[in-house]
Amino acid sequence: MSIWEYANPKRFMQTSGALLPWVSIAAVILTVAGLVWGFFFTPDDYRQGSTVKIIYLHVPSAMMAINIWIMMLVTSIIWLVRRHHVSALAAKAAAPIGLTMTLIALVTGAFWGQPMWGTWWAWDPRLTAFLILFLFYLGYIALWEAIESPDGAADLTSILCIVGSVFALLSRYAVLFWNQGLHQGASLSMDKREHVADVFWLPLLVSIAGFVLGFVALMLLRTRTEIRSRRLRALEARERMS
Amino acid sequence: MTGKPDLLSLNALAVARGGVPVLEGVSFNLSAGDLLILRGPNGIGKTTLLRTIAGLQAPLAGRVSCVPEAIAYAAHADGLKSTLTVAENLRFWAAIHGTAGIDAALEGMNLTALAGRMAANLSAGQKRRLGLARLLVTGRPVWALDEPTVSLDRASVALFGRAVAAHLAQGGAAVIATHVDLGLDDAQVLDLAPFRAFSPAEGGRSTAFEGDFGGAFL
Amino acid sequence: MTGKPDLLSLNALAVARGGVPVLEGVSFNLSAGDLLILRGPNGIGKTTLLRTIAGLQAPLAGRVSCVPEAIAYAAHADGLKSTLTVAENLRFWAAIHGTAGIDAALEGMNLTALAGRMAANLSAGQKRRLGLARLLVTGRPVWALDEPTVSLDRASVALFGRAVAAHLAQGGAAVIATHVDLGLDDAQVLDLAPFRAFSPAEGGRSTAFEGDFGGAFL
Amino acid sequence: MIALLLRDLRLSVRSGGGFGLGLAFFLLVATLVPFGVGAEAAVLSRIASGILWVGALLACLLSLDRIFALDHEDGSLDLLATAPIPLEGVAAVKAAAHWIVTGLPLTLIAPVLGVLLSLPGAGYAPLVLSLLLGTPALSAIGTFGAALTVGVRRGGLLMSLLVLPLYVPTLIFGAEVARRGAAGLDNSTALLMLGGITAGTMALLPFASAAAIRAGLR
Amino acid sequence: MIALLLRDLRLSVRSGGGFGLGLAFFLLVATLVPFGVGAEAAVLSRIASGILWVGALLACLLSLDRIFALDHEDGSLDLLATAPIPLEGVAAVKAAAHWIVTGLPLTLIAPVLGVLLSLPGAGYAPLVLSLLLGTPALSAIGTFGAALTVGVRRGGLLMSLLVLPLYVPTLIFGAEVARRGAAGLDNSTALLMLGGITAGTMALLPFASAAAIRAGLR
Amino acid sequence: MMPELGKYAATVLSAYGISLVLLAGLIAFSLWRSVRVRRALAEQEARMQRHD
Ligand code: HEM
Ligand SMILES: Nc1ncnc2c1ncn2[C@@H]1O[C@H](COP(=O)(O)OP(=O)(O)OP(=O)(O)O)[C@@H](O)[C@H]1O
Ligand SMILES: Nc1ncnc2c1ncn2[C@@H]1O[C@H](COP(=O)(O)OP(=O)(O)OP(=O)(O)O)[C@@H](O)[C@H]1O
Ligand SMILES: [Mg+2]
Ligand SMILES: [Mg+2]
Repeated sequence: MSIWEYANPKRFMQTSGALLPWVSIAAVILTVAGLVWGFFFTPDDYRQGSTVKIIYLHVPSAMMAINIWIMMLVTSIIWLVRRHHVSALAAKAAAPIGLTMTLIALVTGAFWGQPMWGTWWAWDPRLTAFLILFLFYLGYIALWEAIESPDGAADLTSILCIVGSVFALLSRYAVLFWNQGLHQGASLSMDKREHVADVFWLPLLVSIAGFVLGFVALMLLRTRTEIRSRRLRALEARERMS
Repeated sequence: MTGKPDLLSLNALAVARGGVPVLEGVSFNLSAGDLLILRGPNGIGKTTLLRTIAGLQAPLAGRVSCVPEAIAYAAHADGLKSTLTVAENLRFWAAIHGTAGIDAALEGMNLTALAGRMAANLSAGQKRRLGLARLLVTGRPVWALDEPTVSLDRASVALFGRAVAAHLAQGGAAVIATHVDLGLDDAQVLDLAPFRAFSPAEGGRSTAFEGDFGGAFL
Repeated sequence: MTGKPDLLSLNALAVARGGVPVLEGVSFNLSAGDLLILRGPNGIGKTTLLRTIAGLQAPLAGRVSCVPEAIAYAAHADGLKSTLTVAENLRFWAAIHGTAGIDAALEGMNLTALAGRMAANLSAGQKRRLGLARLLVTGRPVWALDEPTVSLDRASVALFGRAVAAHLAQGGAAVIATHVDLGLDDAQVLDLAPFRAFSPAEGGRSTAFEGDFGGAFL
Repeated sequence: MIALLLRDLRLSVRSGGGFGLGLAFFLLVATLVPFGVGAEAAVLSRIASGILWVGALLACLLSLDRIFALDHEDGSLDLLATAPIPLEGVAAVKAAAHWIVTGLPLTLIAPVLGVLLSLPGAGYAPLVLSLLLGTPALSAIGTFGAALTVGVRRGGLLMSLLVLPLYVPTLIFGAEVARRGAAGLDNSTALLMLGGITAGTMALLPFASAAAIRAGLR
Repeated sequence: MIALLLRDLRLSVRSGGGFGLGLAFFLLVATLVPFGVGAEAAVLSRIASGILWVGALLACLLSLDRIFALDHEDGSLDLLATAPIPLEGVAAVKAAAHWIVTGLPLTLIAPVLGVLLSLPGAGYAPLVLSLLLGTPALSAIGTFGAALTVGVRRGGLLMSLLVLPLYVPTLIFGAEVARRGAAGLDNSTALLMLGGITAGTMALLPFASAAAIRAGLR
Repeated sequence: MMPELGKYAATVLSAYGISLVLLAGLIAFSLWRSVRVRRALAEQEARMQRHD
């Protein structure tokens, strides 16, 4: 059986319906475990004090914010090439989750920045690129809302998502030339692993896993809702015709 | 419809508007000299069908086959620029379609006297005549017209009828959606009512979500 | 038209559109129970006349006299908000006019089943019915209607006819511009063609600049 | 009148355009400026309150065309003009609805954008105060501008031109209040002037707006 | 294609909106900012080039909705989509026409506004150079945004929201070129990036725009 | 039970607070919409069943 079978709405509804409870339970357990572990059972950092606890929210949400956009890019391309409706609806369902993740990362980063850098906000390359990503999410969601015909909206938002990805990447690297940053480099990559001590690292991993699963669970739920609402619209239109 | 090659042929076409199928199973062929009148109550899907023929939207199922770039489409809206004169409007479309002069078209639609007038200062009927004159400068063989005689007076309807007849005589073809009688004799008439798309429950086609889950997702 | 007081009377009215006089010398009186049908070719000035009666534009000459706030006007456009439901739309106009319930109006225009539907999701005919239902919640005695039956099907036209008849029976009056037959028996018909404004050269009235000025500025 | 206010608020929530987009524009202006002038906190904090005022003004400006244009297009404005509420009241309500949908959210979000522009700590209170006091004037003036250009095709940019000069006094005093406040100077004169402008425009401009609408409907 | 370009230019001159109003907006932004941030020459000259870039960007932004909206409303866009020129070509021509009508005049008038904002002497050449190089990218990106929102009711503010993030890289490098130039620093990296962005958007975005128009016409 | 957060208590707690509120809001909204759409669909299907 090809993977495209899952693009069949009925099939998707069956599979996702079976999967959803388990994924949700796992997501809740992991997220709660990661956050509780991080918040209650880790020591303070010698330099950052207790603010280091923000890492368990900030890093997973920032990672998810970027990954969700990439996932939307993939599903948008699938829609444009193979015209599988579930794919387009999954992108639509994911966007508000991405927006929330972006907001969480922005807020936690700002709260962290205040004690660490002495400012809530700085025009640092990474922060700047992230703000632009936030704006892209807003525009993407607004475009979905603005267009009445569902397939037309799927087409146009997919095109926006692809063009937006190019610009999101561009602004991510473009701002590197712009001025120097305050923000941490990639401290999670394997070769620089020593940057974050193990005591912080393990609960962080759990928390990241929780966020990933939480995203999957929410996405399944929301995609199911989108499929239902799509069917509802079709039925209403049909009723109107007869 | 025999012997002569088809200029346009529809094969079991199904079309949708706003995601809802409106017509299905529409088939016909047009060859040189053929005229087809589309009829049917408001909302049956005439405009949708013509837009599909013109290539502005994709069919839900079935095929439209014609020589590429053979179709000249005229919609409810005329596509006129109100700050350009009649001649400027026509000359623009002639340039876009790479055809020569606009004089024959002006003549044919009785617009010569108005050539220098701004389109904004035309009456509704004169605007419509200008919209139809545009067809003459496209130089395309198949006309797909959506209610072309709206707001035309009697004399202009006759003028339009003669223009269609001349086009057919020169080896063209036309498919025209209209509610009124155009006074064209040898036209075939296609009533679209029998082609209304049924809901899946009634055995009709399902939209976007195809196949065995069609019932579940329409 | 005798005995009963006039609800609306026009006295040698002249009206202009875009600065050009279109009709002049129009006079009539309407009292309770009167229905007047305005006829005339496109562009003669029916819409302009009705807008003047509704007080939306000033007459060029002559007078419109009626009880203040007696006129309910319905134009080509329905003034519906597509993101509000049928009931919300009607309730808004009822609140503006300070009238009580909307149930009778919903009933009268056969909209009860659609009360919770967004106006955007109505068909053209249903939209028009909602626009006409608005007249019922204004509670005003004189209806000035501009082609009210556009896009209505046969049954709805009859429904509308009954609504007008009921309005007249309750002591109201109506002036209706239309091209079609409404099936209302005791209507007087006024053809506007004889009232077309002449150009000053033909001895007609001059526009904005009156008197000896007029000739110089036309 | 309450009904009208509620309807306008409901419409702008439903249409998904009112609230969100005005705010979004304000956010965008505030984010673009650091890209333009560079990210040095010293420079930014010096110009922050002025830029926020200019941004709020532009965000107001761009949402003005919704005030009357939608009602004009679908015919509601004609019907409101013939309804038993004074047109002055309509204009005042429209201005109030615009302020609730645009000015108020702008005022509330301004402190957040202050952070982006490194506004000094002492600047937040005067900024919010000045916006709270000044944005009603922007809405009242804007409603007047919108009323002047009702019915003008593509009146948007024309309206900007008409409205911007009228906005200048409000901007001068509003920004002055915010700037002197941020610098810890006495700003009571500017505050008085700002309050005076707001009170004056709110009291008088609805009459001018109503007159403009009446003229525009002709 | 040449015919299309000429028509678009002629239309924007005739309609009296194209040239004048975009420029006027730029002028107004440049004059409002001193009111907002106060008139000290030291502060102004520091932010002059950045503000001018932001102003040019906003002026571009506000004229974007004319690119396709007018053609969509009157039906020309449907006809262009069925005409024998590729839609990619149409998008490219539209972007070019927008640049000639908006970007070019903005570039030319920028030095004058530089005087108003006390731009230092060394800043003029880099400002004009950066605008000349950057505004074509603004037009190309803007055409894409306009294509995305063709047919969306009141798409104006939505389009701003979509386009502004896309404008950010152009703004960053454009303003960087102007600012570093004014400060006498080396700006060749930024200049290269700006050129790259312009070349890239001009080469690729017409394809995206054409795809968006096709999807929007459905 | 509560860990000693020192002088950054307010910072850390508000960061956690706002984030959890945002997450809860997203989840609540998704669930609410899911329930609503599910119910509307069921109603619609029931209605159309009756008509057919
Ligand atoms: C508003 C301010 C901030 C924003 C918008 C922000 C945004 C981001 C982003 C986008 C990432 C990258 C995630 C990824 O690439 O997967 C990230 C990671 C991170 N941030 Fe922040 N951040 C902010 C403030 C801070 C502050 C103040 C600190 C600490 C002092 C901080 C510490 C970190 C760390 C340690 C990482 C993980 C780095 C990695 O492994 O890639 N952030 N943040
Ligand atoms: N933009 C739209 N979105 C959703 N449905 C639409 C839209 N436009 C039309 N429809 C619906 O699609 C159906 C077909 O419409 P179409 O315009 O093709 O009818 P038509 O036969 O041309 O009617 P008319 O004689 O009034 O021109 C109608 O039932 C109509 O309600
Ligand atoms: N906005 C306008 N500016 C200038 N002239 C106009 C305008 N609108 C209409 N006219 C002209 O005024 C005259 C009267 O128009 P009006 O709309 O009153 O006609 P009508 O009798 O209602 O026609 P119809 O039957 O088509 O509705 C017409 O000749 C028309 O060309
Ligand atoms: Mg049609
Ligand atoms: Mg009329």
